[in-house]
Amino acid sequence: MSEFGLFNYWVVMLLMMIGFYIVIAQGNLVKKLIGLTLFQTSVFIMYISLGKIEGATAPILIEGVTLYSNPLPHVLILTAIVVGIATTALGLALVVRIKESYGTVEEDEIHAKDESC
Amino acid sequence: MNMETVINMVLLSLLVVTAIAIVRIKDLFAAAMLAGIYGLLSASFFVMMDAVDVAFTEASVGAGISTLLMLTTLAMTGRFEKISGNYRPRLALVLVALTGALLIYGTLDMPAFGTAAAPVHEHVAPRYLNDSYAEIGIPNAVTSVLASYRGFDTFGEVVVIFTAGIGVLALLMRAEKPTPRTQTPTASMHEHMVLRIVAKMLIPLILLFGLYVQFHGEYGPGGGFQAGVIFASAFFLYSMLFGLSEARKVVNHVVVQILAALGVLLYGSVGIVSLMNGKNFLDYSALSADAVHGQHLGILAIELGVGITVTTVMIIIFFAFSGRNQIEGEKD
Amino acid sequence: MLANLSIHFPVLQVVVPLMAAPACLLLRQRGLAWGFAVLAMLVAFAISVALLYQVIAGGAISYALGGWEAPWGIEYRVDLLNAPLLMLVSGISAIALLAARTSIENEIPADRHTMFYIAWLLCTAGLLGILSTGDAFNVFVFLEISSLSAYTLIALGKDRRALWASYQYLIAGTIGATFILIGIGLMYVMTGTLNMADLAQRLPEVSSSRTVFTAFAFFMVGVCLKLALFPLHLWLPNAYAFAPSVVTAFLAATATKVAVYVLLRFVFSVFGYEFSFSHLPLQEILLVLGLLGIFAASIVAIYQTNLKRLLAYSSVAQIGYLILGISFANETGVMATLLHMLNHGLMKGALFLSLAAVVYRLGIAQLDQMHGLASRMPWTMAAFLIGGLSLIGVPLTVGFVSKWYLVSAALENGWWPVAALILIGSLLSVIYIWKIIEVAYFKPVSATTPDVQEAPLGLLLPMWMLVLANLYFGINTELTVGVSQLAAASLFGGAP
Amino acid sequence: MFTVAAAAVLVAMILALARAFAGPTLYDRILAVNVFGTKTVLLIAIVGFLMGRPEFLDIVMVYALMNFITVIGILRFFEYAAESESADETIKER
Amino acid sequence: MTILTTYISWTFLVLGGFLCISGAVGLLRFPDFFTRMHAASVTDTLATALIILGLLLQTDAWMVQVKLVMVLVFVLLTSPTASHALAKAALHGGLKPQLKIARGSNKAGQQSEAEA
Repeated sequence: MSEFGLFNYWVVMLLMMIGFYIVIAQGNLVKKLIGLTLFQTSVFIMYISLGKIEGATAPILIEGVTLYSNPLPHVLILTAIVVGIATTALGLALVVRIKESYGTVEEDEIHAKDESC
Repeated sequence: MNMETVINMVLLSLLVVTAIAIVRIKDLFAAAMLAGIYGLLSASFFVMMDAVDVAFTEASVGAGISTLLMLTTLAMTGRFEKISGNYRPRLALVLVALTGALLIYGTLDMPAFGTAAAPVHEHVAPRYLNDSYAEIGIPNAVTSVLASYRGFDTFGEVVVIFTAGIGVLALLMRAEKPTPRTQTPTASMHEHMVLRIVAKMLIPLILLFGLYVQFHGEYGPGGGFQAGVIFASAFFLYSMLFGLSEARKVVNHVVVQILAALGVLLYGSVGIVSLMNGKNFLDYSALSADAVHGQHLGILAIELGVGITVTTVMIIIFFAFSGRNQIEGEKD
Repeated sequence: MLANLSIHFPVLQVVVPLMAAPACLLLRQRGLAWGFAVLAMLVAFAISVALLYQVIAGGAISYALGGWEAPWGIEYRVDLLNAPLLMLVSGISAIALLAARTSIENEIPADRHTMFYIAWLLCTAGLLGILSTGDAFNVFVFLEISSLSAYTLIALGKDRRALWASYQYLIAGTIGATFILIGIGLMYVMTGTLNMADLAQRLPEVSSSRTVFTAFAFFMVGVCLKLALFPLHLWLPNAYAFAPSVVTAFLAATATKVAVYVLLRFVFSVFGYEFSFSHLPLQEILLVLGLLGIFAASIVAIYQTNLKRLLAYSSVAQIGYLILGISFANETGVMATLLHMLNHGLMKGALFLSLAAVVYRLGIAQLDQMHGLASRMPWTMAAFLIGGLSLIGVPLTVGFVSKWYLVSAALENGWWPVAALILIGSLLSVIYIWKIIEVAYFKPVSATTPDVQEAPLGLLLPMWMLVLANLYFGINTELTVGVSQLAAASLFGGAP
Repeated sequence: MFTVAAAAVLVAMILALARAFAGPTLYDRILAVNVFGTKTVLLIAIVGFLMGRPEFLDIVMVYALMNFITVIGILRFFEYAAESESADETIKER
Repeated sequence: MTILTTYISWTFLVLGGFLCISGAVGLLRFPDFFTRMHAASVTDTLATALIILGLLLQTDAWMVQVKLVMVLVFVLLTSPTASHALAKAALHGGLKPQLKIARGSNKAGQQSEAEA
């Protein structure tokens, strides 16, 4: 898999930046959160790519295999995924409440409503 | 070029295409679905990267739970994004380009992908692979590291999930309301007999599978978190097909909250027990005369704690969201 | 038994509030939950005091979680740098929690009180966890515990704008945390370890690589988002202004300080002075941003009429001072920063608690409703006055001590203009504090001032505890200055 | 032979994704998502054999399960949204 | 493993792969929703069954076989059910144009007309 070189990482960076772009450029609150999950998932992909060793197998030990991929990034990302879903859930709960009290989930409309009162 | 490389490249390209489609699409329902696909694709990529445990979790969380939550939210907030001209995507684009350029710059000194001699694989990781079987006695190195070597991170993870449950509850909780008797719980699923029958067959299967995942985590991919999500998904299915009030009858929300707290406390008390036995916090070898056996017991106990908390918190979150949804619906 | 337990203090410090949180959910009764939470926080505070004395007497304490030694397992490490902060966080949290019961009566619906206390405990535990851990990834996990609970606490504010503020904080905070995650990942790529002490040993070998530079950059931006350094501070004013008043007191006094601690820890202990200040123009960047922060935020603060918002901008300005101290890159500067972290915690705690009392009686802390308030609520406004004087830096208060060291650090570098700017910055704070004092003390009671009584004891007592601490540590500087000096020396003396 | 099957499944995934992007109706997208999910299930099963460690089929089960639940969820909440949106509209029209 | 089972398994795999592609082509090329649905769901179920049967013949480990059978049963249960539910929902949505879903199905109608 050495044909990949660093190219693999570059694609992952591109993914991260697409997610980041959605978060900062889009005005819809739900869309922002979708972007946030995209951003985070891409960071997870980066971590997991770091743990891969060419020709290795999953770090569940069996007889007759000596080369395993690095389990540590997997552990870190398991934790990070949980953190990610926790953030998403809380963010969406906030969006629901914002919709109920402002009547909209668009950033500029919320700003307009805040300024008017 | 072997097949694995081809699959990797295809998966990566599909990820990029999906991400771009999400940027462009204005239909938020579609965007949420594509985000689900994105989760599924990245999970497949994780399998290719040998991260089976992570793939397991990402598939259930990224493609399952978070998509469902987004859809529930969208059902309340509206399907379409407003198209407005007064955003400045150019500024954002510049910022993103700068960040991206810095990242690319940072990769230039990184060891090439897949190199076995990279520093990542050298210092800390070999011990986990070489000694974990002797020290902890289970074949899944990921579970060993997760539950024992870095068990405190996992404690933190359970607390994070618990925090999210508390947060969602604090935000979306309604005062006790009389359950509407007039509304038939099935109204929105339009009498899907087939679905309900199939679901009734599936739910026991799903629960059984959850149990298997819960207790098989030491030998294969799985563990408390994944099992918790699977358990919870059975309840999601039930509540989606038979109505929320029916599902609330099955799981009492007070009991669910108490269980969520007990899961965290179970994890913590394993740590306290090891303190009492004169070892450090979360040192499972204190749980039994035989150190490896103690590790085994400890991992079993904390995975159970994780499983209980995750199941219940997921149920709390999902029910809180759909509870809001139903009330919104009833207003009409 | 207690002697046995004392070796476990580093972890108990975090675990006590952490496990008290789910236990509160089991109690299901808000009064009980409050009592239990206060008890847990008092225990945590006692542990932190014991830890500080252990550290002063015996040097840094390392605690291997799960019994696995350092780079393989997670290490807790309490030393002179974080021990005083542990005391600050647990102390302020305990005191503010004492006030919380009365204060949230009018601000939060009763059925959410239990949730509020749980989130409070979780937030405290998260902050304490960030402080005590010696593992880079563990920082991220506990950062998220504290952040998620902080979003919840803020969103419980009465105004609907609290929801919007919380959402903005969530987005900014998560971007920050993700940047930190990227930074940690890149550090891990080059070293193969996550333990901070181990990182500190292994980073110099690869410090010239572009990856480590990028790791540093991402980590710094992430942390600066969390600590609301000037151009990245946009989430803070709204979050502080619309959160429940006690939450503002707690977060303003602790959360940003903890982020500054993470900055210090990584700049000095992990990456090392050599790397951070010799290879990179960090000194100039921090100096400029710090000064800009002080002036921009102070000037905005002068024009605010909502007092919580005013003090929130003042917090952004104070963060400028903290960053300024780091930018001097000398021992006195860092010491001034450490000292100011403690002192600013005390004064902002006192100020926001007195505002909590004002909000409790008036429903809102708006300047035009406070004409002659000092005659109606003399104790509250006296507390505010002392806190305000401390913020300005009047002698005999804690504010004076830290400003003094900050100015002398600037002079040590020979930076006369910077020292002058610090003094001018203090003048700006005189303006905005005076504006309030004038209204409350020297304006006659007008028709717009509601007819109110002094705040109840449940609020006055905690408030005055902090006010007295402001005065005590302003006069008896032995403990704070001594510890800060030692900690700063240890940061410059090499390995943590 | 696994290679051939894997390649075929990959092609099918690409085509399904194209339909998911193109729409035009939401039902088309849901259909595409469903097909895509099933194909992913197959891909992971084949990959397990391809990489010589077929014992990780538990993952495949989760994929299949989540795929089903997501589709049900989409249908369910789409109906909700449609109902409340149409209700909004009727209110406006009045 | 005997030669015969190997050949059978290969046949299954190749046939399954072919069905996958043909179904997906149908999904992409057919003019309207219901024909696409028909193409996709029929081949979907069959292709899955074939490929999993093909894999089943490739392994001797009973645990793997059990898991494959479980997956097969699960997919055979859920896939047609999901399709059924989808078709019903689409029909329901399309038949009641006063609902907002009608917007979507009108578009589909126009599209199919245009393509035809």
